[in-house]
Amino acid sequence: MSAHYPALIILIPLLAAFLNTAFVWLDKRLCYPTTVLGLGGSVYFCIRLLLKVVGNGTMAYHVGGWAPPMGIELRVDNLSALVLLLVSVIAFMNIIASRKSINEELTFKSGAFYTIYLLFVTGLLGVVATADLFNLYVLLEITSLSAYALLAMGNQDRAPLASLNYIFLGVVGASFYLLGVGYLYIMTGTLNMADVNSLLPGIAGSSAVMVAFVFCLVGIWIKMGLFPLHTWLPNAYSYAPVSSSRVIAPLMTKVMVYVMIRMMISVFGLDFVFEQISLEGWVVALASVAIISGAVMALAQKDLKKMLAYIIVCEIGYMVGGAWLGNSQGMTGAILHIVNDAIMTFALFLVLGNIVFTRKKTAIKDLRGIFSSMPWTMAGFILVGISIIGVPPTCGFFSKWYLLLGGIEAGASFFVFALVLSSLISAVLVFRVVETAFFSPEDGGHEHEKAALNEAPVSMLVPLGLTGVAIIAVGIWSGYIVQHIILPFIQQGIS
Amino acid sequence: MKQLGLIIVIICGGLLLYATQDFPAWGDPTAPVHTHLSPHFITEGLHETGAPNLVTAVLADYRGYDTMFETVVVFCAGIACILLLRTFVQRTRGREYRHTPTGVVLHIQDPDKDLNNPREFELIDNMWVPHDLIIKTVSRMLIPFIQIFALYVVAHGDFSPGGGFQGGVIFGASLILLALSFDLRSSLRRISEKMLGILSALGVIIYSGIGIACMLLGGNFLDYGRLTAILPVDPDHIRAMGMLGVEIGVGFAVMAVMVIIYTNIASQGRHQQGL
Amino acid sequence: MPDLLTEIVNKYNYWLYIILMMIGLYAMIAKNNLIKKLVGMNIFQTAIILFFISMGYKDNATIPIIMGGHGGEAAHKTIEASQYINPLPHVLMLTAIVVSVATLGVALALIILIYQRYQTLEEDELRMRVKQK
Amino acid sequence: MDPILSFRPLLAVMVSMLVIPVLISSGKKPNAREAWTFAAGLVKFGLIVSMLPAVLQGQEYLFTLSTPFPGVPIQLRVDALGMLFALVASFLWIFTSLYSIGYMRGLNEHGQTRFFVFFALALSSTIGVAFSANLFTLYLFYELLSLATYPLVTHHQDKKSKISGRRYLTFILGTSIGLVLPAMLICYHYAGTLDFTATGILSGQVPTPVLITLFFVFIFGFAKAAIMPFHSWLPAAMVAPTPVSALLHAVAVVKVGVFSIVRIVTGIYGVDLLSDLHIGPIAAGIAAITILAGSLIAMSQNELKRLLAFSTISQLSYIVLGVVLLSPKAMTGGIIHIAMHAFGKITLFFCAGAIMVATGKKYLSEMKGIGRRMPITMGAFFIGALSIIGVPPCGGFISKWYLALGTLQADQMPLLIVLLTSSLLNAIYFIPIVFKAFFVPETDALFNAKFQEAPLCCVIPLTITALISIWLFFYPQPFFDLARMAIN
Amino acid sequence: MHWPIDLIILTLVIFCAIAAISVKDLLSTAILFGAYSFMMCLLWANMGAVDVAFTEASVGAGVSSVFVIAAVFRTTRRTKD
Repeated sequence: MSAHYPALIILIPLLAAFLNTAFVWLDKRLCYPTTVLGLGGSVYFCIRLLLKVVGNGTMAYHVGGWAPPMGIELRVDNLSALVLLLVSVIAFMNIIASRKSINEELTFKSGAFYTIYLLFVTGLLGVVATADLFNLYVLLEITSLSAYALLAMGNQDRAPLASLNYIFLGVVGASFYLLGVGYLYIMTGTLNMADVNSLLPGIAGSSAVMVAFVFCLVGIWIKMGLFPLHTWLPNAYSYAPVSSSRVIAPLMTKVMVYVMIRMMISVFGLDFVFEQISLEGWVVALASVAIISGAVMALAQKDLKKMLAYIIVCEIGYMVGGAWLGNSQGMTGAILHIVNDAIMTFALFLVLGNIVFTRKKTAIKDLRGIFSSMPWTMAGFILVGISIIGVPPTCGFFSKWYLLLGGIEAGASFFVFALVLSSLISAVLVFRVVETAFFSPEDGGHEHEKAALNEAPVSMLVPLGLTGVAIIAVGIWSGYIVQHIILPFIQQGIS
Repeated sequence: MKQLGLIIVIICGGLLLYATQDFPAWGDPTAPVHTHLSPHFITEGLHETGAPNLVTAVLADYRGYDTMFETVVVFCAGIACILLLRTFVQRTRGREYRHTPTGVVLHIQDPDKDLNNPREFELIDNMWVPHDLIIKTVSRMLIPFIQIFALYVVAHGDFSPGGGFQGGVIFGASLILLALSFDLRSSLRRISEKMLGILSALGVIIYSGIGIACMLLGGNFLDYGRLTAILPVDPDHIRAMGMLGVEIGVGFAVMAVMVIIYTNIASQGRHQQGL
Repeated sequence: MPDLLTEIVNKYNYWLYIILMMIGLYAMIAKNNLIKKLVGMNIFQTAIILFFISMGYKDNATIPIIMGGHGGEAAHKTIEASQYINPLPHVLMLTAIVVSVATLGVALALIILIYQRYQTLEEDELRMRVKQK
Repeated sequence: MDPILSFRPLLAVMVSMLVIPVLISSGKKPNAREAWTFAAGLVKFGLIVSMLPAVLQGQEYLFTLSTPFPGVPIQLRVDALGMLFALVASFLWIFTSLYSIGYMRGLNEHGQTRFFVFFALALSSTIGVAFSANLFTLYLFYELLSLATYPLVTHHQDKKSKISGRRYLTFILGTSIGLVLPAMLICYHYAGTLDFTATGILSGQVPTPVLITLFFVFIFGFAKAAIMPFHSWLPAAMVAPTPVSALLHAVAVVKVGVFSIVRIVTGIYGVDLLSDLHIGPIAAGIAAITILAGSLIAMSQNELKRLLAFSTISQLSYIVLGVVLLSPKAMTGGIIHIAMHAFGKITLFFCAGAIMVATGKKYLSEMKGIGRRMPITMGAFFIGALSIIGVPPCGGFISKWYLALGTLQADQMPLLIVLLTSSLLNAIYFIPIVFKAFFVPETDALFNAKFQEAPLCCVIPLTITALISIWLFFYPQPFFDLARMAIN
Repeated sequence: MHWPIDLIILTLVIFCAIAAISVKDLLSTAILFGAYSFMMCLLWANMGAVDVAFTEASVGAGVSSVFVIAAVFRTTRRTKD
């Protein structure tokens, strides 16, 4: 049984999606339970899988019984198990949180929405679990295709256009990745990651392999939204319905960062990345620019949604820079930040969802006095805020610590400066919102009588509360994650 | 914008051209592409899978996992089109119907009232185009053959070029031809939207179901070899049988999805009138 | 000079697919009409498919369908790897074609939505009307 | 001897944090709420005192929560220095909560529940800073304190408090993130640990220029110590309700800043390393400038609380001065001054608040002859003033005496002169207030002689604190012992 | 396969591609796009990729052209470039 976990985590939501589609026409009332069951099942198996992998090492699963490199292999090591758990849990909590808003926003299409949602999650899980370069491309396309649909559901004036831009850029990204895979295939003749990794030293120094690496990297960056290639991201995320952007924003970019790290460590190998093509100086500089510009652009926004979108752009810079610092501290920071930033972004969008659900308005100036009307939501917002600023003991601090340490160790002073600066700017961002929300609706004077309490429904507050707890807990016990999950993975990668 | 485009294009092209210098010569049998994996597929494929068409063998067996997700991509596109485009408009009051055999046009006031025999009538609205008899007749004659051919392509996929995907597309194309030559309503009357949706789901369910059946029979996912326990076939052809099964699934899904996409695009999701 | 010639003979279709791909990319970036962009996108993807197919080609080999494999008599005689073209790229590209048509469908759906909203497909006009709203 | 592993430090820190849910739930019933606050305060003080004897015998309590980074646990350790600070803070919290009942009800402020909740949170983090075993834990609670005090500073939620809240955060958060965090990282990068040890952790591993820059980055980075030019948040923070100014901005927050600097000097660098670097005098010079400037600006103030704020600024630098002089006597004096100044200054703030409650006056020019009306308050004010100036029989005298001796021990004559001058200045700006309060002719007194004090809840605490600051002159022994142990 | 055929078809393909993105009428774009796909399918058949050619013939030259034409009918033929 336990040998099948890597397949099961992907198959359960997939089957749920298919049944969902049938139920759309047979009996609509079954859609939501099916979705919840599918995601819950995948959460359960992800937990079991993580425990098993951390316990007794990497798990490989040969689909169709064909040993790699003939067949396709699913391979789950510490990192992938961690990211799998992250993806499934966030997807599950989001579907709990967003039932009400989905029923409100798209009444009769909710079944189709759940199907696409499940396919999106399936794609992400598959991307994380697979060990085959081309299979990764296919699953990436499933993810992107469902993401286009989910994002286009929102504000009918702007969302379709934003989503179409996303399609154009996303296709270019995916095709670049495919091109890179093609170059690798023509040089090595195989598609299995481990196999490629073992064959590459034979053809070291070949220009084709370097171009392959560059194209894979650029393709992933486009999908990720790294700074100069981020143009699709803010509009796509901010005009989408919250219930879909809430899962796409935290997961899509993080999983792409995961793919980048996977390419660097498991496919091309660190010594190839850092010795044969020494781009790290450029990439770290690019990441620093991404951090600063993301933070500054976030500062320029007047709408909460846009602000969050640019915060994401900024955070992407953290992870890319950390992964490219070229020392284990930086890599640890990047991987830890995948977890932390997914949690933080999810919490931010939960807050956003509550505000949209109750107030329907997200311009920052419309948030006056929201503190007294939605105390719990805003408490959550402050918690996430200080985590984004990077104040202990919230989780944001700890990954930032590793990133800064890596930067100091690598002597990348510009990167360190960018990190500190962005923390300061995000402090401004957070407290700008807090000031607007905390001080009285009409300027000046005490507000002696409290505004009417108008809080979001419990089904939206409970996930927020859980995420808040997670922010603290992951922060305080991040030592365990690093010691037992991340460092062993990095050791494998180096050796 | 144009300058930017040119610059990017030139940079990418330059990089790619620069990389081609290390490529093995075109068609060179000693290139790694031909020496690493493919010999095993070519020499062992027939014995291991029992499918002479190596492409189908690799597609449906060695890389069956890919193909499942390829089908899921199509499925996802179909659902996405429904999610994005489908809109339910309440029928306008005061509709005109043309009785096809006689050509009598009758006007109906009550929005909820239905015709007792809708097959002989066609709705005349702003999108209505008078139909050409020749096209109608020819396509009515063609469509059955196209569909037979589609079924052949599906069934014969592991011996000759073709397979579930091509067959499905061709079958869908026949239905699209129906919708083009007649109008959308008449094609939807033959195969309804509900039918299409359930078929698309059924196709992918067949595919993954076969895989899970293999799982339940103790093998890995999509390990067709295990099907011997439930299928009365000799072991060397069992994998071919499994492939046939998944090809049928693919065929269903693709056929349904092609029609879904066409109907939604062609009628802007209103499903009233085709082109 | 002769080695340049052999280089050309060996590589020309790689170069041509690169040109094709660049045409598509240029259309995606520089064209103003959404459907033109979409067609450019498809050209781009097909160019990549062409690249894979041409890397799978092998001199004096035939299509990857085992001759006489139907009746099963081929099962007895051994099969030479050099007789048949490499099937793997074909498989991959089947998937790629499917992906491209799926993307095309979704993109067209979005384009129709956009046209319903703004009555135009030209990007600059779209930008203008978005500003007006 | 090896430390005692126990939950007591954690409890001492968490008590006031654990009571927060209760406070929120009993928000509608003020009496229950304040009863809970008291209970928390007493329990906290009890826990801390219960650890006192063992600490006086030179033992240490230790509690480790988790280890986020190799070599850097989240750890609490109770040693002499922390004990001294924790004693003062938790003891004064009891009186402050009594006082704030009177104050908040007297002015029927809004959002009293929020006030008490964040007050409790601030106390928790103060004690956390006091008991931190390493720089990282200290930073953790330091930041927590900055955030917890923001709602208190901006309690009135009007434009003025908005602006000063902004300034408050800019200085406190800006410095701690922009200066302390990188400095701490560099320390960790070189030393691989951040524990406070008697010998310091940096000796022999860090190039000297880095050491020197780091030291000043730390000194200025802990902006809560209000060393110029990073002082201007403190006067701004005076828009807060008086209990906040009294406990937090005379005792908890500012002393946390100073305390952190003391930790840096004694725990991270170590006395020997600093004396080798010869940067003590420079730091002392900076402190001296702050002392004089603070006193001079204080003289020109008309609003009582702002005056007290500037006096606080200058008094804080006494402590810094004493510690960076590195001579045993001076350090003793500095550390005791934490306690002595606390009692004196809180009395003064209590008085200012009491006047505010009773008469609504906050400008000195409006307080002519107020002594006739509020003799007890002004009497206490007199005592507090004496203690700040450093005149027997008040606690302030002792610490200043030791500081003076310390300057001689470190033979820094000019600094001695600085100390004396500033005491003189203190006298110049405090005595006239008291004088005008009592001895103005009937004609130009603004108050009639009718005895009318602030509510009892306000008067009792300030009387007690005043008496204590006298009592400390005669029995400073426990603080002495703690300070001595803290030094060697 | 014969490389002259290959070369001719390649040039045709490139011609169709350029024409498809440069004509001033979207309907002609769609038709030229179908032609392009068909040329591509010939090319692949010529390279021995029968299955891919089959698929491209049914999908690229067939269904997807129909999709594009349908979309053009539902929107507009007008284009500025």
